Amino acid sequence: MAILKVKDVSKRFGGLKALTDVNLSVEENSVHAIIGPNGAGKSTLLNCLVGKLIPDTGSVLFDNQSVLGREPYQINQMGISRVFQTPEIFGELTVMENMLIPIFAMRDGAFRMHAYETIANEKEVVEQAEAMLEEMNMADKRHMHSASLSRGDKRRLEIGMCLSQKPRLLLLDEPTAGMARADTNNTIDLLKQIKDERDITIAIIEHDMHVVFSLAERITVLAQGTPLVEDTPENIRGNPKVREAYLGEAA
Amino acid sequence: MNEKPDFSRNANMASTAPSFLSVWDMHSYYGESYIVQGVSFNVHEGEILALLGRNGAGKTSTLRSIARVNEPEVRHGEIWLDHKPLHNMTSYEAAAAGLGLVPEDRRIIPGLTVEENLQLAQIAPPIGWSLERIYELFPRLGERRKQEGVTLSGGEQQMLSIARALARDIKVLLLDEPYEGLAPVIVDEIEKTLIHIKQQGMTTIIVEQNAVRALQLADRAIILDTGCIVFDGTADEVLENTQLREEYLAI
Amino acid sequence: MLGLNKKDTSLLIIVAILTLLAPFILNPFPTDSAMAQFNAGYPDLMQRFVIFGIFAIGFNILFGLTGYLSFGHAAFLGVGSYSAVWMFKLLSYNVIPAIALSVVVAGLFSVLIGYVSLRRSGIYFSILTLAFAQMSFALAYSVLSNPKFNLTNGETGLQVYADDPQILQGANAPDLPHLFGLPMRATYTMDVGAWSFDFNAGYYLCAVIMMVVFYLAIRIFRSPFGMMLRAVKSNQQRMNYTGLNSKPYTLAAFVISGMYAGLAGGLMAAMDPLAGAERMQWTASGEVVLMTILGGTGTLIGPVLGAGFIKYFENIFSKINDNVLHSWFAFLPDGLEDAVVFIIHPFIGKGWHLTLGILFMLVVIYLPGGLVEGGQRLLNWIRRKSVGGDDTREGKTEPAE
Amino acid sequence: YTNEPTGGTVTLGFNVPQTGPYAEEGNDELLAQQLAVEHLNGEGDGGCLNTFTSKALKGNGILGKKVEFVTGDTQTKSDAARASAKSMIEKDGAIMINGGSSSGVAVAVQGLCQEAGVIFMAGLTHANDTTGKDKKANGFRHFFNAYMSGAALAPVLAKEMGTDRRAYHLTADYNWGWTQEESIVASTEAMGWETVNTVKTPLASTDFSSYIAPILNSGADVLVLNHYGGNMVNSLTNAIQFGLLDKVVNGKDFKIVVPLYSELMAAGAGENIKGVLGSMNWNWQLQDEGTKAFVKSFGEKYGKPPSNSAQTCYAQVLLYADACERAGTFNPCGVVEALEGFEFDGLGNGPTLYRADDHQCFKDVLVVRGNMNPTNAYDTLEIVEITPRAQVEYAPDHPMFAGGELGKCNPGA
Amino acid sequence: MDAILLQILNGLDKGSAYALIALGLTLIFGTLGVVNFAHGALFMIGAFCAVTLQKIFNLSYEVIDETQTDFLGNPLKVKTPYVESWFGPELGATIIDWSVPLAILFAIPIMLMVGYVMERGLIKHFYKRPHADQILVTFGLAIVLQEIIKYFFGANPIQTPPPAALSGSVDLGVALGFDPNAIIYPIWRLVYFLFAVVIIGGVFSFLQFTTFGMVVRAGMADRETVGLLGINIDRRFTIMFGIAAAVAGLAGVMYGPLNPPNYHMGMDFLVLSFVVVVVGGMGSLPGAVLAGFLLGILESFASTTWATTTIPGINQIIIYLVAIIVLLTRPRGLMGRKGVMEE
Ligand SMILES: Nc1ncnc2c1ncn2[C@@H]1O[C@H](COP(=O)(O)OP(=O)(O)OP(=O)(O)O)[C@@H](O)[C@H]1O
Ligand SMILES: Nc1ncnc2c1ncn2[C@@H]1O[C@H](COP(=O)(O)OP(=O)(O)OP(=O)(O)O)[C@@H](O)[C@H]1O
Ligand SMILES: [Mg+2]
Ligand SMILES: [Mg+2]
Repeated sequence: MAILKVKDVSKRFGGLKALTDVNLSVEENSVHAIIGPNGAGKSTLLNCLVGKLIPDTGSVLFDNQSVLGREPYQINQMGISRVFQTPEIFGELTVMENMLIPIFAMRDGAFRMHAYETIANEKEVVEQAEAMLEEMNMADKRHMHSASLSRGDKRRLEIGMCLSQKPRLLLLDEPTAGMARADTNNTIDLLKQIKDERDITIAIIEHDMHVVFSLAERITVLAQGTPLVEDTPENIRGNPKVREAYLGEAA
Repeated sequence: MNEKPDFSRNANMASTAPSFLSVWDMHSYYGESYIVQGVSFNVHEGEILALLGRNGAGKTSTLRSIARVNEPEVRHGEIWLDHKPLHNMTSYEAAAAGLGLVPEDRRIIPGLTVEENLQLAQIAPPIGWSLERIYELFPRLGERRKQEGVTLSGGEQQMLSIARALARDIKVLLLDEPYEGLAPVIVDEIEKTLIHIKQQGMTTIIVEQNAVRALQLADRAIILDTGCIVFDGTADEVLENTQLREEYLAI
Repeated sequence: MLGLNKKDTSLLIIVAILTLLAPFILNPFPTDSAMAQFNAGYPDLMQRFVIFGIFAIGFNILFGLTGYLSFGHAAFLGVGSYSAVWMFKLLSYNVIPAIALSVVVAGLFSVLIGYVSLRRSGIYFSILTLAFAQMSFALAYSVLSNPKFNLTNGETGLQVYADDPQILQGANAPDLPHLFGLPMRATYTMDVGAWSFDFNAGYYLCAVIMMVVFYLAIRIFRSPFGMMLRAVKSNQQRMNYTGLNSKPYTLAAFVISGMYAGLAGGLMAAMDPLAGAERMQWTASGEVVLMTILGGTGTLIGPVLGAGFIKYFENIFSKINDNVLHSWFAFLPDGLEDAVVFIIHPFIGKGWHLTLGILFMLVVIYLPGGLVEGGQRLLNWIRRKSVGGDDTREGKTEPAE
Repeated sequence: YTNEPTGGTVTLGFNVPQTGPYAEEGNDELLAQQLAVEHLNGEGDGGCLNTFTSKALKGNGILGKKVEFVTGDTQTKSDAARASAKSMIEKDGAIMINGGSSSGVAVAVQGLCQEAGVIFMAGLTHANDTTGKDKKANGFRHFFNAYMSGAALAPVLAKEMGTDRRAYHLTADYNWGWTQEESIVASTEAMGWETVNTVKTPLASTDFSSYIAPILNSGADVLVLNHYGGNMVNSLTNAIQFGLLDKVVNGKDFKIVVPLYSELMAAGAGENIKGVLGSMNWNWQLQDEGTKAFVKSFGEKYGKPPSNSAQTCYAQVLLYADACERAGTFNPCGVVEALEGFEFDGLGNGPTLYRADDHQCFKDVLVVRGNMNPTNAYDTLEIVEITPRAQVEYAPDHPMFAGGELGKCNPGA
Repeated sequence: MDAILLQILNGLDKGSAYALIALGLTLIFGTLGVVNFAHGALFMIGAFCAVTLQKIFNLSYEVIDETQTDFLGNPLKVKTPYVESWFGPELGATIIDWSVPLAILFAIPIMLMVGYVMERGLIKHFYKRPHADQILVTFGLAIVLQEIIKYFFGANPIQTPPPAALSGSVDLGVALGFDPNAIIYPIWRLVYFLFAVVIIGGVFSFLQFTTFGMVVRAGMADRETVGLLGINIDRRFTIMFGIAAAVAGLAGVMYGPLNPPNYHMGMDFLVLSFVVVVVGGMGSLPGAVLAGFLLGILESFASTTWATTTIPGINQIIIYLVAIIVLLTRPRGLMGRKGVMEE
């Protein structure tokens, strides 16, 4: 069953048509990759899914409910988490606190006035955060201010934050860019693992074909704001149009 | 540490050719955090040097130290470019002396259009490529010249960042993860450009997580680990040495 | 203790000891000595220290945690004062209902202003709050004090008149603010040798309230809620995409700090039953901003220190006049005495602004973290001296919270 | 009673604006008060001690105790003024508070002194309320008030401008402004003037052009500026800029009236006050003995003539001291009793009465005009008329002063 | 009709003052990103440049005149300004008369220097510090400057009259066909308006027709990157600050004849000028100027009898009311740039 259905979505920026009549559906518990040249509209599409942008036309259904017109936090509460192309973390907070916040958000909802409680007393939240840090290989950095992390570490932290929310749909915008090869591989493994364990759906944008081909079950190629093809990885790799427009030697 | 083979035999120090850029015993700090811990290397004119290492190894910090920005602060060491002491300079003096940095987070200036971002690079002499030539290499930027720089797609921003460095007549190009977020075909394009400008005598230091690609391009390679050089040799040596690759690059 | 970790507990205990012993600590000089000018241990100033401390603690919950810089918090203080005095006029001189009402009214008022102002962020938010506060000030100063509808009594300030209803005022209750019969003005003076110490009922009421709200502030700082507020400051975008609605968080912080301001205003009126419109002017809002920054934004104790610092200068330095100077330097030969007085003269008395201005600059230039950082540096220095100087690594400045 | 002096000294508290727009005024008050202390302690030339009709003061302090003083900064804000008064009372043991430069502050501090049980002598405060609805038993006002300004000005205005005039009022939008407007409107209308318009201007205004501009079109031929301090300096300057005084309206020369003048404002307004009428509590150019003695004393010490607020504060210190001597105690209730209904002369302005009903002082009021040809920096104003006291008196229950109760004197603890 | 025109005219000169101050402030606050609470003080110092020059011209020697007496009855010292004895009484008097316009020449170098010293000595260290720190340090500086002026010139306002030729008023109404006395307008206010237009035009063209403005804006957004492009941004910031100080100072010099300068005139304008800048939109010069004139005119209208009787007290709150409405309907003020000071 398709958990995410994008129908006829278009988006213009002034004179520029960033998206034209995009149709896409993502199957539940699958990994769906979106690839395409720079400026094809991939990030724009993602922005339409999480409420950062409102498409000019079309509809977006998540679990058969429309996400359009909802605030980003409401969409997140529906079960969509997103990793940004440039890491978005709480720079002035420590790594540990960064990890706690999404877990609180998942447990307590969009707002809760827990002003008289102490973080240390929230044992289970702290434990979950610890576990996630372990999983992301960042436990030793838990007291660092996250702004002073190196770039790859910031990205790993952000992924961890999203994963800790146990979303039903995880949107990843170039999650492994700038990540060391070893960690890229770890991340691939982690994503595979949680997808299986936690019954999660993943939509991923990536230029690193190694990542795309190791993870994706289906791939949509976007070019100039419209889907060019949608197919299995093998077929995409073999598609001459895609090779020429996008893959180049990497294929 | 003991079991690790000693790769840092520093071939180039022994070399007789006069080095163009040389870094000698450089130590840099972020506040009290000691990050670059005594790095020394030489680069010859017209050479491409790959600077590799894990996340948080100190690659960015090394490049930034050479570019003389305020953070990290170089507390000890010397940096010479073409007989000029960079270590006594501020960042704009270093830039005037012929250094160009393409920072990892792209640093497109908000509030300025694409074209203004490029014009900005041509205010202080020496002036390099003309805007026409830049738009020829990156037609996408030409199409978007009136758009605000920060609204570009991730890959387009990366192009702009590289273009901005080329718009100045520099002698040494410092590239911090230039391929990140770029479509494979574009990466091919940029690679060609790098080879092209190398032939015209440009000296380049490239930091890249996609180590294989970087090594194919580079003449020499340095591997950093926790702020120290653990290997300094030719690019081919790294490609051939599986132990080294597994240990530090996981490839 | 009380759900606080060790560090916070000791901070709270230190603050408690300092406030309770303030009459001693602030009066270190014998009453008749030349240095007695520097004594600050008289009821009015001690009350001001804690009341402005409360104001600044509350302000810091908004500004220190969320980074939203309100330039209109004095409006809540003013509203608090007005409500308290109205309570005195209508009900009785008992301070409890007055203080309670001032907190409630300031809270409601801040819901209103906060809801609108928080639709913008950054400097736009600051200017919105400033505009609301300046409007409140203008209304209080003139429009709402016209003879037909006199809510504020304008420039003079709202006060209690003999013909006010005071329906609950008991026949033999004191004719000035009191706590169930204990007048706020009541002061016990203890003379010990050349020293004299004042123990004032009003001060102790304020002090106890301050300790309670200080404790609450610690709880807020350490709570998940406090963390969320810091997250608002750090990255609202990320917050929204993490499923958190930042609006109610900031509004809650705004209202809490508005209620602190209202409480401070109510206490001011309780100590001195007059509510003046100048309390709402932008300079008053600016003052609490300065107090907070001066003490150390985002630190727990900083705002209280900043408040004390500014109030001390306002009340002590402004009162040093040339006569006092001459009496200090009387031991010098005449010519020299005059010269010294001449040099110091511009900085004291009517020149106290100058001294304050210079100190603002010095503190912010040399102690970027405010007075708290100064204290920390001093502590580290002492510690290093005593240990022998090999724990520099430990002395690394941590963010003080 | 509060702060009963036990040693060989008695401390007075001088609470004046030392910062903010009225700092200059406050400074003058402070100088005069210091002078008064000197004279009380028998230093200097004795000033008005020699001319004062009450001879209780001997130049040996008050009741044999040497007079000392402490100073505070009111900042011309009610809150700050009360804070500094409190600190003088609580910390320094001041037994009376003297001085100030605005009605808001005067009322606020007066209320405080009533509660704390010390005597308050008001300084410069011109609003009717100070001895009207906000009067207090512990407080006294030597200064005149808005009602008196109106009563003194009206006949002179009638004489100089005729009784067929149309007045336009610009009024500072706060309590003092309103009472002054009310008083002037009442007294000018009583003599036949018509009030065309009364416009309130925000206290914070620095530029009055938009209020001045419509005046010529309104049919008015007199502009009354119910402004004080910086407001008055600017509104008058603006009015001159617009050339109002050069105009002829309704066949008459356009005139400007500033009901409350002070020397410092006159200096600030410079050339612009030439020929403009107003009223004053006192002026150094008066020729009575008390004035001459004080001006001489002050002028020789400080090199400039005193302002009328300085004179007020000086006189008040002497009056307070004298009352203590006569009462034989510092007890505020004794002082109040000694001052109530006290009649004296020799402190300037001729015979003077401190009325018991409201603690307002009654004496001659001056009508002055901006000097057309000043010969030095200090004779910016010339005295047009010394309005006799009888003409400015009013019944204690006059409607402009109604409400409020004097209450009982409070000796404090 | 004439009443409306009159209030527009009145608004224009009030607006010129707001616009000029806001213009200077926007260069520092909107462009350099420094919350400069000392900007009002710069305006005030400008005005006191005129006062100082006037005092210098009036420096006199004293001759004792036995025929006249001073207030204590001593012989009067008659003062004659040196300028009059050097240049002859007529030219000397003219020089004194024209001291305000002449003060422009006097103020430019002084203000540039004040700006230079202030930026190099203090502000430079605060570009990267939080706004709160900037507020504290510039507020401290403002107090210090203010107190210094007060120490030397006193708290009382000091008249700086315009030259006789430019004082008085003209009847614009007659020229436009209205009744006499319908639209009277002081000459100096016209001068002030024209002066403001010239200064605004000058600053605009400097920033618009050169890359200077762009570089400074870029430098504010990201100093480091601009430095990496070989640009000495510090120097440009200093120049920018100097210009801003000069603009503020000149606004002050010319303002003196409208309302006599006093030491706290800067603070009186400070809050208002921040409001103007923000309503105009952060980082936008045209925005600041537009908002300055707009608020000036609205304030004039709000002070008409008609307005104050319709809504009592509207003249007290109009500026803030407009600010609130603008900021709520237009997120970034009238013409604000995205991202400038929104965090
Ligand atoms: N706010 C905006 N205003 C104008 N144009 C925009 C805006 N945001 C995006 N664009 C343009 O829309 C196009 C699509 O952008 P988008 O970020 O979706 O590309 P992308 O597929 O994610 O590319 P990349 O792989 O390089 O990140 C780009 O050409 C970009 O310049
Ligand atoms: N501003 C900072 N303050 C303190 N520490 C920092 C700061 N920036 C980076 N660091 C630390 O310096 C170390 C080296 O960082 P650097 O950015 O140079 O690594 P890198 O090799 O470029 O890594 P990456 O591949 O992830 O970009 C890391 O441990 C990082 O946490
Ligand atoms: Mg993208
Ligand atoms: Mg890096």
